[in-house]
Amino acid sequence: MAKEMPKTPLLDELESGPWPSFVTGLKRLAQSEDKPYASMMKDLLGQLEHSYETRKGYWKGGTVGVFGYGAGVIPRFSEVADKFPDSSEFHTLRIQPPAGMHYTTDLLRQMCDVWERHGSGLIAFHGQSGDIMFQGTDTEHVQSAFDELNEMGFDLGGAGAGIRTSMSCVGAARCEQSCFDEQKALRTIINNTLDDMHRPSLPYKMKFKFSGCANDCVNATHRSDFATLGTWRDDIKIDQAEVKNYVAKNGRKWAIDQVVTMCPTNAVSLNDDDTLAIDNKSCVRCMHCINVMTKALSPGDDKGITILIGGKRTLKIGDLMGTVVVPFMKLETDEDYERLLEIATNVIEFFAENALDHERTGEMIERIGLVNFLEGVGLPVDPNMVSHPRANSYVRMDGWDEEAAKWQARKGGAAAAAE
Amino acid sequence: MAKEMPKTPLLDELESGPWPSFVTGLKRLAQSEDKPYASMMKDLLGQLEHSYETRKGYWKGGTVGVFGYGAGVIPRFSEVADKFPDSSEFHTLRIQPPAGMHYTTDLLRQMCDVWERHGSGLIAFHGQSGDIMFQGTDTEHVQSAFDELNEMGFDLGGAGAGIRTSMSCVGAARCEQSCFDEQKALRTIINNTLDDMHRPSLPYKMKFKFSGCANDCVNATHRSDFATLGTWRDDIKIDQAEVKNYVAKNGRKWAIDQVVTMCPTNAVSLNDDDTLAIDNKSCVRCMHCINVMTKALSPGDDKGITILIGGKRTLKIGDLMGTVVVPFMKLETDEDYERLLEIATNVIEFFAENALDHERTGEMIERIGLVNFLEGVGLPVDPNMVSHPRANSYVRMDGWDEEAAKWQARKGGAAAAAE
Amino acid sequence: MAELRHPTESGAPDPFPYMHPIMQKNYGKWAWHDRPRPGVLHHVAKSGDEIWTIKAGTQRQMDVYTIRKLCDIGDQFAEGRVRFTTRSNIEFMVSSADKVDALITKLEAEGFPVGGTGNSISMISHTQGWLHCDIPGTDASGVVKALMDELYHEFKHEEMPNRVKITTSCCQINCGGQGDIAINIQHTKPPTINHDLVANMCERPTVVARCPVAAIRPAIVNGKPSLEVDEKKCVCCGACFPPCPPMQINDPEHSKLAIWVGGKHSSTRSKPAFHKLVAAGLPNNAPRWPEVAEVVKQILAAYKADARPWERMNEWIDRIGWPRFFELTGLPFTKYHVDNWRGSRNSLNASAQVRF
Amino acid sequence: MAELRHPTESGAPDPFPYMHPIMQKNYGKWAWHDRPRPGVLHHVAKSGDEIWTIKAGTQRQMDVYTIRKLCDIGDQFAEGRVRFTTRSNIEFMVSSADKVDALITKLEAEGFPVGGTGNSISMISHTQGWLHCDIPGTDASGVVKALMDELYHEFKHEEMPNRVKITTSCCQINCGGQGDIAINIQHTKPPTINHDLVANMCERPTVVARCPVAAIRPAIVNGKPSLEVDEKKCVCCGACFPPCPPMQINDPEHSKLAIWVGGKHSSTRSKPAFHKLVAAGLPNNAPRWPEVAEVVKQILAAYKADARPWERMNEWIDRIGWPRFFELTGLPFTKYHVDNWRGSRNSLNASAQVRF
Ligand code: SRM
Ligand code: SRM
Ligand code: SRM
Ligand code: SRM
Ligand code: SF4
Ligand code: SF4
Ligand code: SF4
Ligand code: SF4
Ligand code: SF4
Ligand code: SF4
Ligand code: SF4
Ligand code: SF4
Repeated sequence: MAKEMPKTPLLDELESGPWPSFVTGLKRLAQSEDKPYASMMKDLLGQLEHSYETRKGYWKGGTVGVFGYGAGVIPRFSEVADKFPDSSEFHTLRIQPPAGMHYTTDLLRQMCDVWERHGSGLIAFHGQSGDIMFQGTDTEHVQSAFDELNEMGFDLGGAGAGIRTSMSCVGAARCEQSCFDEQKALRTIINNTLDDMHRPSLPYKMKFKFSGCANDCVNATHRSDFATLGTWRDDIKIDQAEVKNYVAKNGRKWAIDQVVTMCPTNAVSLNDDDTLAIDNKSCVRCMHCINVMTKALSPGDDKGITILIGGKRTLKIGDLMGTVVVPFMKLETDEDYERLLEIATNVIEFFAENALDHERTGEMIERIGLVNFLEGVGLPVDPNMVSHPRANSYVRMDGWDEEAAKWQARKGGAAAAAE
Repeated sequence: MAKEMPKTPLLDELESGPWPSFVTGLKRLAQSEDKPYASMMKDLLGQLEHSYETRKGYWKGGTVGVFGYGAGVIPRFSEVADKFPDSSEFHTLRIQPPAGMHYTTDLLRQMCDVWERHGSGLIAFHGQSGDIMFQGTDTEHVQSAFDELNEMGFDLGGAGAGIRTSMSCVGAARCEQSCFDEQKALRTIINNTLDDMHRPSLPYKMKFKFSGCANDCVNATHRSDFATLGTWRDDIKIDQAEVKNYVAKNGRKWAIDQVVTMCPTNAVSLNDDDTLAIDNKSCVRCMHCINVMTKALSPGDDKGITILIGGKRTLKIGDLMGTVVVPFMKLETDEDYERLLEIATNVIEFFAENALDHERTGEMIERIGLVNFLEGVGLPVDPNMVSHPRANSYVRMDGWDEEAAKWQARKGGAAAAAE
Repeated sequence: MAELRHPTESGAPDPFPYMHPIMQKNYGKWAWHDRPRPGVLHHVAKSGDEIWTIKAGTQRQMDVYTIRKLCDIGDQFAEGRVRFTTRSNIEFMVSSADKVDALITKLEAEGFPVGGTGNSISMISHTQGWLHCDIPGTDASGVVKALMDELYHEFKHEEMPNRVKITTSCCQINCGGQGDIAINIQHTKPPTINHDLVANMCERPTVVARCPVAAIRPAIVNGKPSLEVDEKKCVCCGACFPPCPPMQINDPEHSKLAIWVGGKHSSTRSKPAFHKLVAAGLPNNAPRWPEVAEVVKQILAAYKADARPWERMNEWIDRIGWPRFFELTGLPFTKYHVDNWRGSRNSLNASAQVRF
Repeated sequence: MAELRHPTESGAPDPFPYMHPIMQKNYGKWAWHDRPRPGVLHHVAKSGDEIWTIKAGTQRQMDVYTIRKLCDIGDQFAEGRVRFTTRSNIEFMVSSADKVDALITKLEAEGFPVGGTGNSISMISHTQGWLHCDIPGTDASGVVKALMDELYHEFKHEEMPNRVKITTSCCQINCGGQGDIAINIQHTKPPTINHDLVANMCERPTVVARCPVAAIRPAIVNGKPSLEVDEKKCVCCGACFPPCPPMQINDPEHSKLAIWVGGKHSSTRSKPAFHKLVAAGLPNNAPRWPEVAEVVKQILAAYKADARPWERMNEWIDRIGWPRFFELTGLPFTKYHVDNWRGSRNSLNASAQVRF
């Protein structure tokens, strides 16, 4: 006869209230007596209730993987298997989603079927790094689950000291603010560096994220080592007729309070005829005015990307935002994409060779200095990389003239190039 | 017969041009054949020309002082005395001016007479720390010059590892922005800590500066260890009739561009009837709007001071601005001034006991942390001391409840106090 | 056992096969969008094509039954294509306006709140907690469920000054990242070391190297090689725990919750910002963490009442100032708020600009 | 020799005996002020009393003849009371408007430029240099005289967007302090050590301790205790020179001049700011430093043409951005502009906000 449901008085309190309850979901799985995972989920509920009682976690790591891969599975062994034997193993497969996280209901159903056959029936869309997380199975089924998913065209994501699963915003698929082909950029870099994801041997984890504009809908600036964000070089496009409609509809005060005074660089002003004037030289492409007047304003035509390096969470020197290393580059032709991949691989190599153990790119740059990094990966300095030049004189500058000449040469070149 | 004038072809080039020429002045002194300093100034010109030729300085320090004092004289001995024997010694007396730098022509003439009898006839009004610098005399006349000046009611200023000569802005004497009695505050602190100026034995120099408002006309924030700046707690005073006059005279655009949008916290807005509305809760007492509309706006009535600690120049960790340690205190009654002196002496003592050799207050605070400093001198923490709370979790907070209670108690107290 | 299958290292899949046809057709050619109502986006392409997106909340960790239910809804009321957002909300795309209402009614009927768009409070980005992680001080999904129950109205309405992004994390590592409001574990006592296990379980040099304040020293404890912690230095961050589980940092009593505000990722208007400590010492009170919910609601109420349109949490506070923030929220300001970590100089008020 | 006199340690003198009577009477009771013309301030007291202040430039280091001349002018054309300002300008105070013009005419006739008020370029705050200091890399008074000759018009007129505060310093210690424009010595080669003198002249531990980058090691050089410098580490700051003159840092060739912009002390509008490096490698070209004057004028021209009223140098640049600053001034941007000193992280552009 079927194993008993554990008593979960504390978890039960999480079934009340309007928000969808994961506890109810876990119980449904635990009560699917006809399914292989029912008893595993009963014990999982038991262990979770035990955690709620004692306010402690009871999982420990280990080594579990699939053939040919050094990462992508998060192994979990229970420290209280004696009490909850059927969930003594509860490993997670990290699977990379279609870039932009698009699904057909059909695909989702197939994934459910796979995970009912080989796992717990518990799936998370998505982890904070963007993986589909198939949560809960034993060592044996890790391989069989993967095989089926892999047959469907899906691959393991990242874990450990390697390249991680990446994210790109919905972007070009459904957003007028998109300044480049996010999913293509993601797949260009990630799918050409899979060896560093599947057989991790970098000093520490490395993340790539892709947002189509400065709104940064995938948190690339802070949450990735290599952030690619969309921007543009020419002027913001203005449909003055639509501007007038906005002002007519919402009033001048609205326009002043919500657009003009909100511009970080005072670059927007409202003309007396209710049209907008934008000082594009001062504009920092922050997106605000465009966000407010979606119908009247839009990014320019000369679109491209800005690359930031070094974003990460807090270990061990405190949080870091990425900082600009490529203020602008076009991303249209095949050559452009090759160049992007080249920059990415240069950064990965430099990171592999120069970072200390368990040091992220941001910490490495903090330690060696931005200029050494730039020279290492072959990128030229630019004032867009700093919020201000140095405020201290502690620097040896006997190479001043040579460096000044480089700048003049580049400017001359740029002037020439810009036909 | 009189010593010859040195050839000074390079210095001569500094006699052309419209700005008053110090070279012409030096020559006048060198040519005052009837004066004791003529030959000294001839050689001084010679040495200076020599510096211009070789682009090197030729003075070295030493120890020269006046009876009873350990500082206040900057001794200078020439390294090229063989070439220029008569200016082999060229010491400077630092003399404290009347607070606010007020003079009668009569006083200035007396000072000139003294310095013709005992020195070079060269006087600087003033040094960057605010001293009158009597520049150029020999060891013997340092004492006699001091004696005469001291008889006139003047005293040596600071040098070395002690309290330095102080500065206060013109303030209350001629400025409507003044929020406290700058010269009284200066004299209260400086004249009660003279021992630390005249017989310096602190870890390093220590400077006090006093500005009557946030315009900071004596650069207190950056250029003093202990900066006292005027501010107010109540609302900015507005004469709306005068506001209207300004707007009538200069136009609304002027008011918006030069006042409203220039407020750092968006606290000013222009009403439709051409009067101003100020959100005093958001106002940071920056003075801008008041500076622009001197006739219409002025600081509130509930005036007082803000104290900042730690401003200094660049050695050896980089420039530091002072940071707020007392957001507001009244400075009216004798008790208020006693309290100010008490805070100053507490800071001096803490500095004396806790700073490393050649370490300024700002460097000390950087090393030990602001909170340890505050606790050491007995000042309570306040959110006005930070531009933002900590952004990292690297802190042990097991005393949270006690600290929270302190705050609540103080707030309760404050609420009670504010009748 | 059969011979091992060779994997196809296919990486990130091409999204086009799964993408809604209208989105495929107009890829990169969108003109503008608006929000007809909370939970609904309306995007118009340069071609004139239109698409409506209906967004609903999920529990993120979903059982197959829930997923299949969403699929049924997607097939009956939408067009068989969905997305999951950065914040684990589900999006249904439809090609005509008149499909919107029925879809919303169905979703709500099945218990999926429709909202999370524009200036609402969206789903809380969160982590693993007791359900799966090996180092959690608290749970993740439970905290989020409890909080979202409280914030339900704000998810379904767009009444905030701007988007509100909330995150929670079950240890100080903080996988949830920065947020307008972030709720994170904050340990208040140094780890207690299980000396018997260190020798076999931990690479001591690695652990020593992980400590941000160099508080860990190798030591011999009752004969065995182990570690010792300088409790004066230790900032109780827990960074030594992942590489060395015997350094027990989690404690039912002393692992508290702290609340941070003003984190921001976008470069919109203000530059990206890190969240700042505002409250700590809150009890890890499973299963519903009422004390945490209380503080979060206090902060949201002040922000909702006082901020101007488009001001994110950090921008609102920059304008009114921290003294006023603590006044409006009634939260205490303590010495712990004053940073003493490296570079803390930059967080001090180096000016005469003060607020009263 | 006579017995030594005992000093009266009187400290800072009471200013009232020297203060203009109208200022004494209305002390702390002023109502408002305006500027009738450049160089003239008009302050009105609450009592209705008025005072006019006429401000003129001096060479700061003055000979007694110059001082007496100013006194004569003060007696004949003013009321015998003067002030010297923070920037070594002299102020004459008069009690009626009709004394103003004659006083101005006389001052100009005697070669004292009237101006330095409001949004003009005031006197350059400067230091000692070759005239008196023991460690200068260049002169002070000479640099200032040469520059003020060039900026004469701007001193006498109020044509700048806001006050312009310029400073110069004759070594990297920089006694001149922060400025909208700061002109400082910047050494470009490590000190050359005169080993024979170190032993007798320098306390070696003190010198070693002064180095900000720990580049100095005690060493035995040809038998004598001396010091050696790690030239890889040395940032050529010259901090070791004051405590140890044998560490010759000053060099006619390699001690260059650097130019910094955007320093600000006031808390007015923007918070106080440090000046930032913009140009370096300029020759120490006595007696008139033309290359320095050139760059200073380039910067001032761009600021004058492009900044909005009341924008100080730093505020103007914050608005237009550094890329545009380098474009408008035509100055090169190099790797040296990118900070690598402690805390330099805070100077990097940690956002997607870029300018083109
Ligand atoms: C699963 C996930 C949370 C979630 O439920 O969504 C997660 C879970 C863990 N993270 Fe994370 N992190 C997850 C996204 C993040 C993010 C967010 C992001 O990627 O955008 C961050 C912040 C960004 C960053 O990379 O800094 C993040 C910062 C960390 C860190 C701190 C890294 C640092 O440099 O400060 C660690 C600790 C470490 O790496 O040593 C960490 C470590 C971990 C470990 C492996 C704990 C450990 O060391 O054993 C957790 C495994 C839990 C488990 O049992 O699965 N996790 N972690 C996320 C990954 C799911 C996925 O693959 O999609
Ligand atoms: C004379 C004066 C420049 C002038 O011509 O005006 C001056 C001259 C010297 N300063 Fe200064 N400083 C002078 C105001 C300043 C200021 C400005 C101020 O006080 O507002 C500063 C910046 C603020 C500060 O205190 O940081 C200043 C920061 C320094 C420093 C760097 C201190 C630091 O912590 O970074 C030094 C070096 C030292 O103290 O070791 C220094 C050292 C010196 C020495 C003593 C050089 C030395 O170590 O031998 C110079 C003596 C020159 C001489 O022959 O008289 N001087 N010095 C100023 C004092 C005149 C007076 O008493 O009124
Ligand atoms: C669907 C999603 C992207 C995706 O690929 O999944 C998305 C989609 C859009 N975002 Fe976003 N953002 C999404 C996550 C984010 C994030 C990241 C996050 O939530 O963790 C951010 C950065 C948050 C931060 O700064 O910490 C983000 C910052 C923005 C902003 C800038 C907000 C600001 O003022 O700072 C805009 C602009 C706006 O609000 O008009 C924006 C605007 C938009 C627009 C209006 C873009 C467009 O024209 O379509 C989209 C509709 C949003 C809506 O539902 O109202 N989106 N957006 C993400 C939905 C998350 C959710 O379900 O709540
Ligand atoms: C006389 C003097 C004070 C003294 O005790 O000697 C003084 C006097 C006044 N200052 Fe000042 N400031 C004086 C040095 C300063 C300094 C320090 C310095 O020059 O080294 C500063 C800080 C500079 C900085 O930020 O680096 C200073 C920053 C201000 C400001 C703020 C400017 C700003 O917008 O940042 C104001 C407000 C204004 O301009 O209306 C101000 C305003 C004034 C007013 C209008 C105050 C008043 O109502 O009387 C005075 C008339 C100034 C004029 O001549 O136009 N004063 N003022 C100083 C004259 C120096 C000179 O001869 O040029
Ligand atoms: S980041 Fe920009 S392009 Fe991408 S979804 Fe957000 S707003 Fe659209
Ligand atoms: S995009 Fe941002 S910076 Fe540019 S004009 Fe609009 S609001 Fe201003
Ligand atoms: S600091 Fe303020 S009070 Fe003092 S002189 Fe300047 S403006 Fe007047
Ligand atoms: S004083 Fe400054 S902060 Fe206050 S209202 Fe005026 S401009 Fe704004
Ligand atoms: S925040 Fe900490 S406990 Fe939670 S999932 Fe991430 S690593 Fe695990
Ligand atoms: S808890 Fe953090 S600070 Fe304490 S010993 Fe462990 S790593 Fe070091
Ligand atoms: S700046 Fe340097 S050289 Fe010039 S006076 Fe100051 S200490 Fe001497
Ligand atoms: S010049 Fe500066 S960096 Fe070089 S040795 Fe001397 S003190 Fe050190």
